[in-house]
Amino acid sequence: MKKIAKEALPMLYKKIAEAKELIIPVKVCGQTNYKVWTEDAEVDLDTLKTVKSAKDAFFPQSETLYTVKKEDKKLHIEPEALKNQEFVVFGMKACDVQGVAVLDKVFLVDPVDSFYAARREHGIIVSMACHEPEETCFCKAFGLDAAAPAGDVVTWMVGDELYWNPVTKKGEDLTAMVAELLTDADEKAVEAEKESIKKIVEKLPYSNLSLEGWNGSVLDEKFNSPIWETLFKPCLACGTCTFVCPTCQCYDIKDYDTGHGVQRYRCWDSCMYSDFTMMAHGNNRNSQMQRFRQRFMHKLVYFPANNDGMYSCVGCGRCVEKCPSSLNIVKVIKAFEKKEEK
Amino acid sequence: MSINNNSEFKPKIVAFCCNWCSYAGADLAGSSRLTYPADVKIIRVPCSCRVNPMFILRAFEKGADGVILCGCHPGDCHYTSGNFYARRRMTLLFSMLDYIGVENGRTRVEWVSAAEGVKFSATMNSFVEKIYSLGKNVRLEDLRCKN
Amino acid sequence: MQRIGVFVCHCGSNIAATVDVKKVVEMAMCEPGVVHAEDYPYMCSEAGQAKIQAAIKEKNLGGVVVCSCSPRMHENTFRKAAEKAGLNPYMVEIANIREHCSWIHKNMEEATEKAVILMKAAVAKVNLNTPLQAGESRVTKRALVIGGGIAGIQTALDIAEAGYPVDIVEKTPSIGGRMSQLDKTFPTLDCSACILTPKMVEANAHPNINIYTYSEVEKVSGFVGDFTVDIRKKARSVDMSKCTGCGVCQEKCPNKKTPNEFNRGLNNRSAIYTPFAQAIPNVPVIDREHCTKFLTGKCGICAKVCQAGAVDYEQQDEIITEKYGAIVVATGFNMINLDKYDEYAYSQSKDVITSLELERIMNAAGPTKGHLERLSDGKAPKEMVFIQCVGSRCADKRGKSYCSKICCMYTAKHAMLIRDKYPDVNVTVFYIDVRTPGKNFDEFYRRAVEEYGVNYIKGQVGKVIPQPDGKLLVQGSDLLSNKQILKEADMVVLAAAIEPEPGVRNIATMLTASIDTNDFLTEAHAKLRPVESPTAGIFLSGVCQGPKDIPETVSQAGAAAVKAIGLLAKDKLTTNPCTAKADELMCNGCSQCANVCPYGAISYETKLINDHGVREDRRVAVVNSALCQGCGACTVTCPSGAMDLQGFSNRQILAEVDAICR
Amino acid sequence: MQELITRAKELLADGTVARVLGWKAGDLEYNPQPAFFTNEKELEEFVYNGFCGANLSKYMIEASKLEGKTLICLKPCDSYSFQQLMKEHRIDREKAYIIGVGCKGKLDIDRIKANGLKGVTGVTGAELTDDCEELCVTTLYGDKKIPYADGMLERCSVCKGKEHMICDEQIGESKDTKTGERFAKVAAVEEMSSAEKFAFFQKELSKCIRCNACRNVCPACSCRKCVFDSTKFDSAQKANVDSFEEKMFHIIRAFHVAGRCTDCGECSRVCPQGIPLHLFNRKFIKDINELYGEYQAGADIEAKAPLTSYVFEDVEPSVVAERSKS
Repeated sequence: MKKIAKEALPMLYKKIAEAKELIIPVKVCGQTNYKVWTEDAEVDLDTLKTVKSAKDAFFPQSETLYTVKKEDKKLHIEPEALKNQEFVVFGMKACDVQGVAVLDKVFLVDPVDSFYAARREHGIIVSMACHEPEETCFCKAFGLDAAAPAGDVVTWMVGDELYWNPVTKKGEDLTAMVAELLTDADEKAVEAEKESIKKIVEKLPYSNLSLEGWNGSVLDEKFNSPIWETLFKPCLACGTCTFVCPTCQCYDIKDYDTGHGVQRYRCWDSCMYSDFTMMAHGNNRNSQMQRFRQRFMHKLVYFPANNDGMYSCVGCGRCVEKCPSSLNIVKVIKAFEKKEEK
Repeated sequence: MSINNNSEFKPKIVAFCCNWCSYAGADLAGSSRLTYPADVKIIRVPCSCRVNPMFILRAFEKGADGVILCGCHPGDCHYTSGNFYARRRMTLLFSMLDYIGVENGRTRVEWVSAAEGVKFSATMNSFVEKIYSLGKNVRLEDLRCKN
Repeated sequence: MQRIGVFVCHCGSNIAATVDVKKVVEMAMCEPGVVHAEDYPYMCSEAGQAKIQAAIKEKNLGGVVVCSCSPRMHENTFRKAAEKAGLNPYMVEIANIREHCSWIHKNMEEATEKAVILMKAAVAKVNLNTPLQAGESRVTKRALVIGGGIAGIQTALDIAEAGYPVDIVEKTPSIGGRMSQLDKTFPTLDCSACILTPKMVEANAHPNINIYTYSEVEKVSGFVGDFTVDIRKKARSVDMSKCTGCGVCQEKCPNKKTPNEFNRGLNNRSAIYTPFAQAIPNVPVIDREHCTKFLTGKCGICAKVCQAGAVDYEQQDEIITEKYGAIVVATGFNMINLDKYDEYAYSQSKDVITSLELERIMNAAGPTKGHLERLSDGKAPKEMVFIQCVGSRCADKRGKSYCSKICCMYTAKHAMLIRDKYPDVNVTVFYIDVRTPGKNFDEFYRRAVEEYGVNYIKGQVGKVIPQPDGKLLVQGSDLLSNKQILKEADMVVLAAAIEPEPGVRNIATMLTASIDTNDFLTEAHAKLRPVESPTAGIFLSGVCQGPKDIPETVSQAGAAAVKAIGLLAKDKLTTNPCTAKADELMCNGCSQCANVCPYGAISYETKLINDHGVREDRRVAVVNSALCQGCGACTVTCPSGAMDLQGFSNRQILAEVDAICR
Repeated sequence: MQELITRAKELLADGTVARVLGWKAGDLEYNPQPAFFTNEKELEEFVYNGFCGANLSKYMIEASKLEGKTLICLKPCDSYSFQQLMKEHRIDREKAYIIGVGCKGKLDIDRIKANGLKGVTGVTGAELTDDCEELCVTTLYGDKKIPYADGMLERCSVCKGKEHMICDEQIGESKDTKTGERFAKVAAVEEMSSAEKFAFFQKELSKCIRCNACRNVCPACSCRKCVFDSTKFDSAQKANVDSFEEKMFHIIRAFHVAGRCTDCGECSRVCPQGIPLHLFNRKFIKDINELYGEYQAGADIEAKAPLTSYVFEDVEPSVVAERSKS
């Protein structure tokens, strides 16, 4: 266990950034999101939840796949280079780290997504325990420990000190690189912090959310439930929930006409959108109820059915905070719970 | 008219001209051999009211440095009132562009009749001159168009 | 993607001298979709068109781009050529590389680069063109002539003779126009009234002609072949069906203090009046602004003296709505206001007059019964000075930039007539140039100088100063001898510029006919379509199009009539297929498009829509393509883009934008 | 609130309406959601308090297609949107029974949290029957009292007024919440230099994640197919690219609703990134007011909309350069 004074953190950022790209929560116009660190960036580790998750670091919202350039009648295809430099994502919470684990199940299985794989290979996760969990958090329901996230390096902010614990080879290497800024520390303070976090987690309103009845075997029953018909009604069909979600992984591939060629890029798509998976014949899910159902069925039924019971929700609670209509996965789970009680 | 051409900057300028007045005015400028810089490219539309703000923004997105819309003089619209709608739309659009920090000289509306070849040429000369003074449009161009 | 052919015209050297046409061809072959490109010296020639047709057939072209002159010149030529080869005519686009390129740029490299871009834009557009079918609309076989001067009368007579009904709308109480005010006409010196009145009578008597005098066009809607016009028949206060034209009312009218418009205000008339003796119709009008009965409620003498009981103080304006297939504008001209030319003392001295006033003075029915005399003291003048180009050919904003065209000749006429009738009067004419291009015109002018001894001085007059003794001191210069000239005159006649009748602007707006900066109506083509407005179905007759004299006016009036007859002879017209169209699946039914449509072409229907399997009743916009003129106002108002304009679709214009900004 | 529920039950019972469109209590104090209620039992969950900011008028588009009337609860500001939608034939007045509900200002949980509050588990003082002067916020990390106005949505501080433009009956009292000038921020931006303006919007819009929440919540954005989703216009957009595309989306969106936007403020309320999107709409409203005369969309169903009308004497577009401070 190492530690560094909170006030020395800027030096740490700078040190890391000298060698690697550093992606860290940065506040811009009042909102905190993961961004590439620059000297003048307003780093914000106090905000528990960034608006968007850290997903962008590994699976950016938009990325170019290749570029076609036109010269006379000839076309030249230039593939986009894969990530080949190491980078550090600093401050990821337990839920976001788990979000990456969910994405791995999608993008690292055959056929492997080379863009994602390259980022995973070169990405170093410096995670951070949740000092003050919030009322919208429910990671406990998915078996996560907000006090002890996974990652290459795990950190805890305790008082004026950041405690630093490398847990993987990547983490060790990073630690060695910044060793001069770190001092040795015992685990006492961290243990106390963990206890304190756990106590708060117990008090969270959603901590006891039960996922009973949600697994791969209930497909037909859940799919055909009449509850969806009323549940979806307030849904505006925007993509907020999907875009702030650490695990949503659907994307669309589009071409941008640059005037002298085409940039083929992919960008996040949302199953809430009316043109999601639009086919020549129209849409295979042509009502908002169907689209709404799809999102939750995928997170809580289809995904676990195909991934040894792993849910593709990590309980970060961003959708709880951000849905314009105050709909969210918790309400969906509770609605079924209530119905089943009856 | 001479334009200070010492820089490499060759502006891209889109001129939307209504078929009945301004396009004919441009034709008259041509047949009268009234020159204006080749940077101006004309797109023929039936009426100034056909010009969607989207077209103008798209031009900027794709790298235009200036966009000018020419139509019949107010009251002389071939379709009676098209240019009145265009006038309100463009006023609001230009105001918005100014508001978000686009230099207001990059957009212009001029009324040019079929008989005003001289005015057409003079308008284009002065507009191009203005665009040269403003330089490259860097605030609206889509960065992807640069590669 | 279409299979596109690109055809680059040299236009002799008009294009080829500044644009490297081979380069354009070469670059065209690199554009997506282009399977054929060639150049030719004259694409519009039969051989050129044959090349296009051959390529369409051989290469199975789906789209054609012609890089040539303005589409306003030859778009139709190439469309027809393509159609003959089996291609839909609306699959042809023109890149204007002449008027918009070769003629305005001098640098070959620059012009070529621009021509290539214009070609690319046209290729990008044609790629998105869709075949369009022109519709048909019916033709109302009736013409309207606005203006009852010699131009309007001649046009109406010619149309009527061809067998079509014609209505003349004249805003004054009588037809006849300016020509009725003239005394003699050049270059034959025959009496204006003697040649005009038979025409007036003929028009009045013609079974196909219907004359609305003291009437104005109030509203015009519709389009070529099917105009609907509201005509306001102003209250004459005299029942036309009862009046016998005896004239007693005018004699007895106690109010004779109203300036007589017909005599240019040089004398007065009664409040109930016919403008002149030969007026048609010979039915007086009560000038309500000056009539004692209308001003004070007392009087009513005219009603009392009218044997026929025709005077009707209660008469109201009447709106007549009529449908027409063609409209001819023959609104004529007026003299400019001389307020800005006070150096000539027009407002200061009664003896400074305009040429038109002189016409009235010389006329036997005029204010002086045809005697040439000074209006200030009634004395016969000895020295007369004519000043030319008052407000014409003016470089500054004060006057008109154009030549009024008729002044040189009428001044020669006046000079000659005066010298002929009053040999003791000296006549001096100050001129900038004497312009006499016309049959027997120069001969006429030379007679004035040589036979009648009119003194022509090349030079402008700076000032006319009224003297205490009533004479006028004319300060001028003789440019040929480079001398200042001071001349005492008894009368000064100003050849004031003519300008279009002020009401024409309003009429042009109603007709959606374009108008130039001087308020002359614009012709469809300055050389090739001089009597047609760019607005289909509107024709131009007389001075409303530009200054002209009587013979020219009459010939143009006939030409306009022929064009109108050509239109009326058709039973049906093909309509412009470039009309708006709403996509029912996207339409919100919000009515915004209908709110901006100038033609009322958009209506709403509730329809059962199948939107990818979702069936529901929706309110959707429906465009009546016969009414739609294709302006596109609706397309921009429609936020979803459900409303689009065929031939100028959103995607087509965006493709052009993209191609230009590339 | 009880009065509302009682009245809703009555209207359901006597068959006047087939359903009620209102707000349903959430599982947290501050997250009630828009909901349809079809029976007395469901109405037990009906709620109306300071957190019911959502404008329900857009839901009436779908409700207009249903059998029978829908009782819709409209706050004063929502009634403008309702009337504008009526004007555009998007909703059927005959299918709605409108209860105009009182309003004492609506709350924004993010603004409440911005008072240094984390882990909010309860908020009291936001009932319509409260005086709405002070909020008691309970959190996992201690309790705090804050002035009601410090938790309010920006739009309520520049409220258009508490009068309902349209309704069948009214329930509940309102309280004036206007403290600021509606166009103050727009005017402040107008004062900036061109470069400052650009930097300001560039920074704000760089946060945009193209979630379309602003568009989808907007009652004026009621297109069946948005031009930005449509393949027909060649303008479909999805990517969040940190360049012009974002601006294009927001400018065009604002332009499409210009003269129709009632300034209900929903776009700014729902933006997950807290972008002050109302600054676009208000700019157009301010310009329209200044150039073409005062116009409030949704206030008068007969009034001619500024972008579908004109007068001959309208200012020329060159007025923009003349007025510009930059």
